[in-house]
Amino acid sequence: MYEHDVIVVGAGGAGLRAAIAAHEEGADVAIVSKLHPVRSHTGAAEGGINAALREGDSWEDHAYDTMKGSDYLGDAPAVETLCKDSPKETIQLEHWGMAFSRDDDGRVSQRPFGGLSFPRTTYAGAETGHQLLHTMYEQLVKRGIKVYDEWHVTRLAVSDEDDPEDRTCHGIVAYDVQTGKIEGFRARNGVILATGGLGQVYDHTTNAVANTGDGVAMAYRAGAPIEDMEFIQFHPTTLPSTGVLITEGVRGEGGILYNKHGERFMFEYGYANNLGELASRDVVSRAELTEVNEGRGIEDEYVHLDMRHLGEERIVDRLENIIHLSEDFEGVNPLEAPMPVKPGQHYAMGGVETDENGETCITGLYAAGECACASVHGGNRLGGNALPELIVFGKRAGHHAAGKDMKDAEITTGKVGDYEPADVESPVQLGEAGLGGDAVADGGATADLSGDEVVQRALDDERETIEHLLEKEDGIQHAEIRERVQKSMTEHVNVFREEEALKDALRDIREARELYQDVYVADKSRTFNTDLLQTLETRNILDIAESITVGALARNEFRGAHWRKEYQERRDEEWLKHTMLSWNDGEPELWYKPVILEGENKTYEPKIRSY
Amino acid sequence: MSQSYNRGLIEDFGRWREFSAGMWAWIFHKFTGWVLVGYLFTHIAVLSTALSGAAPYTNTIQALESLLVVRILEVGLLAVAVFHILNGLRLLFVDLGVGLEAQDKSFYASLILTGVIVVASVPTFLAGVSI
Amino acid sequence: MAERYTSFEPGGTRWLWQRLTAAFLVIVLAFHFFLLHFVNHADEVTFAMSQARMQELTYFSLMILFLVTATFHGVNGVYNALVNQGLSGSRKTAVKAILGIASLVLIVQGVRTAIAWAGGVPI
Amino acid sequence: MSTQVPEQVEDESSAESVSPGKQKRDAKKRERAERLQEQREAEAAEKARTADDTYHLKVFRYDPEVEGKQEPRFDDFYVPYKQGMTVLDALMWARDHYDSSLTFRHSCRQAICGSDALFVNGSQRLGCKTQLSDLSEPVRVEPLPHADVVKDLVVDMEHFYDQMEAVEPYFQTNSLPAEDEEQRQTRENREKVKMSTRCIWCSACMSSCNIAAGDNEYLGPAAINKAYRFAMDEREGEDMKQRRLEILEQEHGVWRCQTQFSCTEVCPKDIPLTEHIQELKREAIKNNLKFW
Ligand SMILES: Cc1cc2nc3c(=O)[nH]c(=O)nc-3n(C[C@H](O)[C@H](O)[C@H](O)COP(=O)(O)OP(=O)(O)OC[C@H]3O[C@@H](n4cnc5c(N)ncnc54)[C@H](O)[C@@H]3O)c2cc1C
Ligand code: HEM
Ligand code: SF4
Ligand code: F3S
Ligand code: FES
Repeated sequence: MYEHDVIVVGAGGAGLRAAIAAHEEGADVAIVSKLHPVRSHTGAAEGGINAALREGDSWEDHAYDTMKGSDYLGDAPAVETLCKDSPKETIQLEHWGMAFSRDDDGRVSQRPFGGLSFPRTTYAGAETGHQLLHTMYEQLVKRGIKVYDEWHVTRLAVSDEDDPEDRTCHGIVAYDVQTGKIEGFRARNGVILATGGLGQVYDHTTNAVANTGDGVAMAYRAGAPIEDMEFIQFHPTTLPSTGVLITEGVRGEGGILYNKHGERFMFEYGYANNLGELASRDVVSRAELTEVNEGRGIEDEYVHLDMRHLGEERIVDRLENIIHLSEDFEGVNPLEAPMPVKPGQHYAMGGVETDENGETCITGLYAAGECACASVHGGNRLGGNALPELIVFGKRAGHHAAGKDMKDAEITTGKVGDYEPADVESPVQLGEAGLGGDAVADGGATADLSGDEVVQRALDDERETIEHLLEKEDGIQHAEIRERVQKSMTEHVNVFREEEALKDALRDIREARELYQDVYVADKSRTFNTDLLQTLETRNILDIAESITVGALARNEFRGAHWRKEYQERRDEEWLKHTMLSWNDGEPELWYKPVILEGENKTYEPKIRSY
Repeated sequence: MSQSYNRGLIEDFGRWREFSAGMWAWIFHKFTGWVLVGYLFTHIAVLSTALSGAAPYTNTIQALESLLVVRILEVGLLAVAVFHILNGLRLLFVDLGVGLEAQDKSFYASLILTGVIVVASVPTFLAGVSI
Repeated sequence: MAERYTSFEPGGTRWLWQRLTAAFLVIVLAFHFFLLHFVNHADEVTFAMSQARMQELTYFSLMILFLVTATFHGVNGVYNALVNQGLSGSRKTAVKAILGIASLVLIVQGVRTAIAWAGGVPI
Repeated sequence: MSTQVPEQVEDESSAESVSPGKQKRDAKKRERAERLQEQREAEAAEKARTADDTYHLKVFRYDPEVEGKQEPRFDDFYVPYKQGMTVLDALMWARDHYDSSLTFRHSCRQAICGSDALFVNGSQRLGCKTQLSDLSEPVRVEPLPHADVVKDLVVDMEHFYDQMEAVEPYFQTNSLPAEDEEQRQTRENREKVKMSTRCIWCSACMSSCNIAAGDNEYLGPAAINKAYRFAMDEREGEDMKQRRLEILEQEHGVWRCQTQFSCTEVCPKDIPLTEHIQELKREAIKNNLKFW
């Protein structure tokens, strides 16, 4: 068993920042990550980091924009923390040498971004995430922080008191990818989850193959509630074969969307008579899908984004990287032909419920980054608000876990205060099929076990699960199950959501869960067994897919990225509340908690979201 | 750590088919360099027959120079030297950071130019040889 | 983390000399070739002709310098190539010594020949 | 399909000692699962056969633990082609439809994580950034040369990481402004280091360099480029540059580079590696000349 004060799971922007912060506080910290840190998906972020750095801008404005963008589902204390801390954290990155783009006077450059009232998106070319990730990894190397690289975390070691609020997280169990060794990691102070996105729930996503929502699923199964899972952001212009993102900049510069008949559908069919291609992400995504559904899509799958009329000179000058992206990943030269594009999953607003210090309701369990829901993004994330979330809340979680004295959080976690129990009308049984209680050790109180014993117990259980998977000689392979879920989610729980389709999705997920009972791993090798790891990930995908769908079915309104056919408007009287889901030993339980709109100095009154 | 498979030394030079211009240039430059040092030593050895007087020297030289093999070897030496010089110039420019984008073209140019110079010099080099 | 490399050994000096001698050699070698193969044809070379040239101080010193630079350039090149192929430790020291001696012998022999030609150092 | 090793026939699993009811249910479930699996493989084969265009891949296989794979071999996969398909897509398709034990690193699918540098038809490339249509068949896919193979296409990256981390790859400055104020940097200077900051640690360059292959201690183009990124950053200051040049000048540093250019040719991020190395050599010389 390995032992450290603080264990950070995941080495993307959030994980690295948390580790550095814990180290600053003098904790013995280690990172356990299934990918080498520089391989994390934070590297893919292009746009920038929102931070109110300049005269004429203020954190209050940033907070206002964020609240409005969230469609009033963000919690003000978290939003204000984000906006207040972001400038300092962004400058911190600069002091660590991050290669930001520069203005003539040598200051870091900022640019305008959708939904922002001030150009406050601080950027480094079209590779802000890459620069951020590498800069922070460099700081990690400088500090000599231990990284268990290519160790796949499979389970949290949490005690099993009845109420999640009474539980404590003592460590994790991880699988060494290179050697096939399964080991326990004891965390004396705390475990910080920073496992990133969950895009692999869909078959078409801008997320990496490693973004399988592991952290969210593990925390969920350990009893931590998950929040607002139905809010998934779809990006309207991604390349069909890979999901690679084509920046909004193309439309910003004047790129035009066409359907099969060469019609400029945004206008022709009245999706956005004023803004056309420049309407917000969700509007454009829905328009594209309507075209395809009504038979006007190309190859029944995508539409065309054409920028040839801008002229080669202008394209090369402003959008050069798009030429490479389209050629390398789609085989289409955008100077000669229109680019095929379609909507793709992009970001998960929901995640593990935390307060503004990154803590969950389970003592010693923290979450930060995309896997967490503090919540700053509410119903819809503004471009450029995820990266500051990583550095702001990553740092806070790191400090808190390392024992730094912090102000008590205003956001509550777990079922305390005025929560509202609820039910969802599911056509099938939800939750685990057969496997039974899992995150929490089976059959009996570990409540009076020592921390070491809890970890040992989780380790033994996990060894058994993995041995079982490897010993099994036949059955079904995970790829089949995963593909079914991904397809169903893309078909039924996409930008269009209607009751029957959502129920179909639940049925499909149930069926997949049952199939999963028979999953086996064909590759019996202990060395770099990606077959086994993906099989484990697929289980997380099942739990996450279900939580998204349950949330979507329950929330009968249109808010932020969540659109319901039956209720095409925001319904504030009923729905100014977060969708919460607790695992409850294999049986999902739905409940709600109110949104906090009262900020430090003012209350954010819901207004119509129009730009 | 788990076992791992080392593909061994074949890896190092067994992939010559896949070498790029720069690698060939490196190999040729090495080869020609070594030939030139080799020649330098032999050359001085031959020339030092002069230490034993004028006659032995003139005899040795003329005996050698009248042999066709020697003449052919000399043409070879010329080729080697010319390539080494041209590619050496290419390398000097590379070291100065000049024309890096055209490094492959300049290598091909060195090769071609070497060929041309050598062919053009053959008559001179073979002049007066007795077969 | 890997051990930090601390042994500070400026490999730059020899690198620089390799370039400088190369630049010098381009000129002298071209001259040498031209003179001995194109102006005077190889089969016409005689001791007397060489003697005549060698008695010129400029030519004599140029040839000595030529010899020294070529030797340095060639031998240093060989040494570098070997080191790049992973020569190290005591074998490296041995090779260094052998190459050093060989160069010395070469230069001494070359100078002796030149002096023999010129019939003494030309003044 | 000719994708599997012929001798890989699975044994029937022995019956377990569980209740007859469960056994029956299990058997049924298994049957269904098997049916699905077979169906899937048949469908895949059918797809490959009937597709207008299939690509033939020859993929290097090795696993130290699996009999039949201990001796490295090449497996053939036939993958139905779709417009825009990359080498990585083809590998994933082959893995998901023919042989789930086919192993390779990959994550972002957009040339930014640097996991999937492979040796494709004789040169180092990112699988995700290489269109099948640009390659001639059969497409030969091997793990990166000059590295130990862990399994199939996965190589041991430890040595590469060690080299990267040996050059003090972190910003060091002694003139930091106040906490809420950034350090200034000119546009020109940022432009100068820009390309060098693009490295994604894929190790393609290191794998392509003959010198690095011959000398294990050679820092290699990527690490030198990393050092360049800091040495040329004006925010770091003169004394730090001095220190960086000292690191680069050591025996296995910049002088090892023989300007073979293959690193520059294979770099998927188009970093002018040779140029950077050469510039550092000149900087080092200048630096030494000062003391004469
Ligand atoms: C194409 C794209 C462009 C974007 N552009 C922007 C932008 O311009 N501005 C902006 O603000 N945001 C942007 N975002 C969003 C933002 O980049 C992400 O939300 C953010 O990077 C997530 O960071 P993270 O640290 O939470 O997770 P990641 O960077 O995804 O890191 C997750 C880490 O967890 C590890 N991990 C996962 N599961 C396990 C496990 N089971 N065991 C061990 N380790 C595990 C992984 O190895 C990895 O190291 C973009 C996102 C995408 C996809
Ligand atoms: C006439 C002009 C010449 C030029 C421009 C020239 C140029 C160069 C250069 C630049 C190098 C360094 C290559 C490197 O380190 O990457 C080199 C190497 C070398 N040169 Fe020359 N050279 C010339 C003549 C000679 C002569 C006359 C000899 C023979 C004595 C010679 C023998 C060598 C050798 C042995 C090497 C080392 C090759 C290796 O790397 O293995 N060169 N030359
Ligand atoms: S320099 Fe280029 S080839 Fe080398 S590791 Fe970096 S990105 Fe890869
Ligand atoms: S391939 Fe190697 S020799 Fe130098 S130019 Fe690149 S490092
Ligand atoms: S998969 Fe990330 S670089 Fe290719």
